[in-house]
Amino acid sequence: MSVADPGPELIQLLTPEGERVDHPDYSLELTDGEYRDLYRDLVLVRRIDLEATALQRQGELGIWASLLGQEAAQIGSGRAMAPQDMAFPTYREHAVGYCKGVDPLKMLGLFRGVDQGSWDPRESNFHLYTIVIGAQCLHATGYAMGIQKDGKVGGDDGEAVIAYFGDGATSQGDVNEAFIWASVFEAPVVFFCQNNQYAISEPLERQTRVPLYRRAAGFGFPGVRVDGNDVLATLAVTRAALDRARQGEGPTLVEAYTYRMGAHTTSDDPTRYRIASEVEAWKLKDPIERVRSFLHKQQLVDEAFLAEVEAEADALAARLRAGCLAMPDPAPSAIFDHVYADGSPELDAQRESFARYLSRFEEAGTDAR
Amino acid sequence: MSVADPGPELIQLLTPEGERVDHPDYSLELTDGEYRDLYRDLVLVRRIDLEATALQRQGELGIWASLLGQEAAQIGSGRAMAPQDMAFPTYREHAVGYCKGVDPLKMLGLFRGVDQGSWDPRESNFHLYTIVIGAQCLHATGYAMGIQKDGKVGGDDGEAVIAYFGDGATSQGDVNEAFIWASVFEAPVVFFCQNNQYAISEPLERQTRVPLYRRAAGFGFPGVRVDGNDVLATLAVTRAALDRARQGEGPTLVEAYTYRMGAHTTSDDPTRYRIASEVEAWKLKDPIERVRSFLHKQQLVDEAFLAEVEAEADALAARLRAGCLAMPDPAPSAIFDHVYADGSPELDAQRESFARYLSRFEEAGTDAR
Amino acid sequence: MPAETLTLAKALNTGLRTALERDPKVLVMGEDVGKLGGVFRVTDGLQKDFGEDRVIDTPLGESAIIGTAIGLALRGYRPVCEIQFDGFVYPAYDQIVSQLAKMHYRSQGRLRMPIVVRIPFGGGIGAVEHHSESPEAYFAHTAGLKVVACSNPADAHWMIRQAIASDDPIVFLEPKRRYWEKAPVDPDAEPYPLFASRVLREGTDCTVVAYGPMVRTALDAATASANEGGRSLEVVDLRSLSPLDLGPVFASVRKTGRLVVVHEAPGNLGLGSEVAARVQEECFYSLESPVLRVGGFDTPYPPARLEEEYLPDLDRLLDAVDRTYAY
Amino acid sequence: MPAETLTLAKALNTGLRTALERDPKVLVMGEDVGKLGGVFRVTDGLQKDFGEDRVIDTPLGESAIIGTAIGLALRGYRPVCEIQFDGFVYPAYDQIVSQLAKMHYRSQGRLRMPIVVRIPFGGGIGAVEHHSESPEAYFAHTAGLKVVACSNPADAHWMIRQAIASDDPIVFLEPKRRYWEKAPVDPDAEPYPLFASRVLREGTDCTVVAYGPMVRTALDAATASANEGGRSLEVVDLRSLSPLDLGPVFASVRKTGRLVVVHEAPGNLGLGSEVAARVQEECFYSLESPVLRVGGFDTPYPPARLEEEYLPDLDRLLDAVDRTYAY
Ligand SMILES: Cc1ncc(C[n+]2csc(CCOP(=O)(O)OP(=O)(O)O)c2C)c(N)n1
Ligand SMILES: Cc1ncc(C[n+]2csc(CCOP(=O)(O)OP(=O)(O)O)c2C)c(N)n1
Ligand SMILES: [Mg+2]
Ligand SMILES: [Mg+2]
Repeated sequence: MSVADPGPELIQLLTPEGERVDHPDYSLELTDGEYRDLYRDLVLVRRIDLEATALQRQGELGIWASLLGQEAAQIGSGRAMAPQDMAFPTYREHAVGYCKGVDPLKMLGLFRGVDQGSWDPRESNFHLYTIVIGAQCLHATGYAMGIQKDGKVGGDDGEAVIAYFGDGATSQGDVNEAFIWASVFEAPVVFFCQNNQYAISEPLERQTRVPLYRRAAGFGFPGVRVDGNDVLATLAVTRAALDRARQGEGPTLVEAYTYRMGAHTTSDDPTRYRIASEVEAWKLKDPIERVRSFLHKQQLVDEAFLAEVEAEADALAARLRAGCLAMPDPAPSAIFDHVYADGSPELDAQRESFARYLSRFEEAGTDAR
Repeated sequence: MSVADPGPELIQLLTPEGERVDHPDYSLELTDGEYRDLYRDLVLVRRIDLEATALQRQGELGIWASLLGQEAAQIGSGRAMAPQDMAFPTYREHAVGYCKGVDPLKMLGLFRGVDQGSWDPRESNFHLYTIVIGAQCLHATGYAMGIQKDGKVGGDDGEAVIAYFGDGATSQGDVNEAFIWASVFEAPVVFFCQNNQYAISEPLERQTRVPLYRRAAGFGFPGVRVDGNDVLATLAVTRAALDRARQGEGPTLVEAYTYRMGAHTTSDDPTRYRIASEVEAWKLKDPIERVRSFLHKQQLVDEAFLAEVEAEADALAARLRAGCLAMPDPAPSAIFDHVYADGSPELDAQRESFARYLSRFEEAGTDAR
Repeated sequence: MPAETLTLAKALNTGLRTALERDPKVLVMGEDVGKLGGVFRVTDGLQKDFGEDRVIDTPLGESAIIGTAIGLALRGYRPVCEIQFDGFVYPAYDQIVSQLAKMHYRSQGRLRMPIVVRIPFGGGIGAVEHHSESPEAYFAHTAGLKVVACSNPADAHWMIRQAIASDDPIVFLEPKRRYWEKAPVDPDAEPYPLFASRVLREGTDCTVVAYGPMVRTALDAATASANEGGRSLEVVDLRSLSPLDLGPVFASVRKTGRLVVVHEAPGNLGLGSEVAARVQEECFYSLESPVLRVGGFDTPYPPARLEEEYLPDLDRLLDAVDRTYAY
Repeated sequence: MPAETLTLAKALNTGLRTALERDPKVLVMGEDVGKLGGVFRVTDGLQKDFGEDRVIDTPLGESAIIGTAIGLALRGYRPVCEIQFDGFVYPAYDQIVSQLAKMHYRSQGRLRMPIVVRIPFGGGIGAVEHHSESPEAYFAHTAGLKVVACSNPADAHWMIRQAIASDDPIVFLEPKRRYWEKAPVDPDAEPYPLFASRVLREGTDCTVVAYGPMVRTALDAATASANEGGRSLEVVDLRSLSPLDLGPVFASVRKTGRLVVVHEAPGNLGLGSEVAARVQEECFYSLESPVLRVGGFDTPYPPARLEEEYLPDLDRLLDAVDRTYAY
């Protein structure tokens, strides 16, 4: 069996054809409205992503890391979280940020190059993006240890943490160390691996010979593989894992089996390393299409609803675009802001001397050469 | 079950009482002479260790990392190697070095502070000691990849590698990365973990909640737990793993379940963190005693043989002691030797100016103040 | 509490204890810091009194020690991480320079990192490889970190308390070969500021700048020189390696006209280079001779039997002072 | 082969190709170096021509890239490791400073480490965090490593070949924002020595020392200054950051009496500090003004929209030259 074959252990509640199926360990009862909300979420985050990609093409963003194809993995896990749960993303979890109430516009800032994360993680419980592969898994584990110390596990006010990372990230020492610490301290953290089959150009086979979810057992906690293109299964599996964590039963590894439909980032050219037919095959498993056909079959939606969602997406995209274009560049002096909480006299001196230097150009009425 | 309980999966061929037992997967046929040789090995390396400890107490060594209690794990695995097999030790594998033909005297140099390893790893196939926990596991994996590139797997001239490390080391990112690489590249390497129950003061529970050998499965290769105080089982299990590797079937994790009878190093005070009764319990599992009683029961040895081994040990100890005392301090200029293979003009200048500086004291007939 | 005569190690211990007592958010974590009390016993007794929840024996992984400390800080804790020896901090280097140092900046000041990374540093204890390193320049070159080094028991006690109280990430360097030196520590005294250098001995002929273990050496050199009727040395203890507080050094050099900087770390790109670069810039017309640097040689730390030769000592320091007079 | 006009990236590519062709022990390894040819295409086409056994797409782990390269070197191979971006070298820091740098010393010269660690470094490409770092001082301070930086296509081609041929571990820094600059490369020319600095432009009023991406800036500044009838700048490309080859710099400073050192890395403990420290020591009586340093500020690398302000440019360089005349 190739590691890229999901295998029978794949947990699914909604087939690519939009059929609702049962799973012995995971059930999910949703109201009609909740089904529709999930659909809306999926459509909106895809639109955010497409708009951001377009903005990048037009030079308004320096780069963009697309989530195309991974909407269900992100919305399913994002919606599984309670408000008090904390998420530690990579650089691709725009849909999770959206679930946590972060204005998507703020998520553009980093890619536009005006900041390195401008939302407040303490308000949204959505940590800043972490670009160095794997590092955030340790932060998540430490944060979860803090939850324990605060006595927020095992009771009604239980809190949990999700650490997001990719298939490639599983090869980093930090991720494996996070597994160890989480296990040893029984920390309330869910390790949520979006296996999108690639680490830039490298296929899964470069990282492992066995399915990734199996990694967990050797560290002493459960691992499960869920269909990451199935928003219902992802929701159910992640919710169960978070509940386990918040009840004090320790970590779980969730491998969300999915596919990166686009390039790694807008700087990447995937035609160099993968064939079109593979992408075509995954198109048939589209995370949004299956929800749409389910909703249709169940007659949960009508054309008006779909149009309303489209309109909402249009409005969101327009707001994003306008907001992005209007984003001011930071002032040069911002270079010196927030290096230290308590400041540094040396840096103050550099700030002042740079200001003096710049003001000389202003006085002379010239720009830098 | 506590992680410190070896459990039924423990592979044993010789009980603590000296009974030969069978194991469905591992058999070992030795000649009488081979049994006696193993006994001699065990006695000699224990003597080396005791003498080194004594030398440290007398100020002749700066520090010593004792292998007391781990003789069987090291002799069993060391004797499992073919001459062409390469070993990557930590700082405690004196008995493995002995098996690979390194003069034990040379192994004292590092602890005396006169060098950082003075044997030639290319001659002995015993790499230098690595003090930074876990780092050598990657070196071993890379070396094993080189064996593959040289075409030395799968044929009659197959070569393999052993990476030694401790239970504590399993928590280091490097060790886990080594597992991944070895698995992905099917490198001919055996990961030999001496689980001596402690990382300095920290018991196994600080590193894992499940038996360590199980870590391997999640990385896609087999793991086994062997009685590390049973030289026969260790020999059989390690030999099988090495043969697997050299035949191109990839890595194995061998967990040698054992106990560090002494302090972590001569600088350590284990009474601060473990109770005497635990040590007493392990004394009953002594790796040498069980071989001795087996040999006795089988009438493979007589008093003359035992006396001969004792005499050999005495002679070895005396040679070690004399050699250690005679070990000269390196010349000050050695500070500058071998920083670079191709040299560096800057360093040459420093060497010269330091020599000039020192010669001023000599001329003045004074020592440094 | 009255002033007590304590070893440097014990002064750190009492400083940690005070911090743990006064702020329930303070945690101590690292390898062997609990039951064993650390290989140098700096955390001796703390786990017994504050529990395993606050004084944590961690798995063996430096990257995870710092990485989880970052997570704990995000949750409102103030972790004090022990790295067992200088040479074992490098597995955590990524977490320190890419995460710990940058989090406050990245978050536009929203996320604070009140984390102290304690590192016993330097040589002179006859140890094996990786146990005698002086990695301070690696951290001082990293914007977002602060780096301090204590040199005596009173400073050790106060500086660790101040470092724990600071909201910035601080690499806290402890001169391991001075752990056993004793001096009175008054835990009620008015503390000297953490990020300030300090003139420890006044002199007129040449300024000597040192920090950590070399402060003792510099003071001894000054005494020896004075006793032998030689030159009068002014000794400055840098204390804070980043940010540097060079005002007192400039003032001293303007007076003496000569400067020698001494540290154990290799000279190339060591702190001495930075001090020299700044002093020649600030005191160009006051210098009677170039700033000279005395450091470890640009080699790996040698085997223990060579460390006396490798490490700067009183003689090499005074030799450099002499050389400033040869210009 | 006649001289061809190549981009710096392509010049590296042809250098790597030549090395792979001439020595079967040479390997290329790293993330995405194979099928993709690296994110900057420096290894483009190499896997296709030399096979997966010699041009290796590795798992995603920098520590393992260096750690296994060390093992491969012990087995007789000559690995060329690519670190995808400067900011991602730190997970490998331990393997680099504690193992790679020390193996030859530790083994008393028995074990050689002919390993090249290629790192695209520096800013100016509008990237997100961790993609614009200048970590050279972290390596140059490490005894046992050699560190070089190329600044133009011809050097890139030759220096990578020379680095691969060297038996010492070399951190090879590539100025990523200059990857697309073109110049003629003659693969048959007599190469300039690897560990030597080079005067690229003669001048009489002030010496400017640069390396990597700042060499272009320094040359442009010299041209601008000359065109505007300003001062005549002598430009030295350091090329080797460790060991430093400062002979030509000393000679130049003895002529001009003034020196400005420029680099992108933060100034504090940057290469500029080392050069300043040595020059004030060697050329004390020749200097008409202090050595000035122009570097990145002592802050983390800022968001891309601020990098033009952050990075030293022609104006800041010429401003510093002016300031050397204010003493
Ligand atoms: C430590 C580190 N090394 C290299 C990189 C460059 N890099 C960015 S994304 C990436 C691949 C990540 O793959 P994966 O973990 O599968 O996540 P995905 O991008 O597929 O979501 C690499 C190598 C990095 N960001 N950090
Ligand atoms: C990276 C690193 N961190 C810390 C240390 C200090 N140290 C030396 S031995 C040791 C414990 C190792 O335990 P284990 O791996 O079980 O091996 P053992 O000593 O028991 O044989 C520690 C923490 C080190 N050498 N390297
Ligand atoms: Mg991926
Ligand atoms: Mg152990």
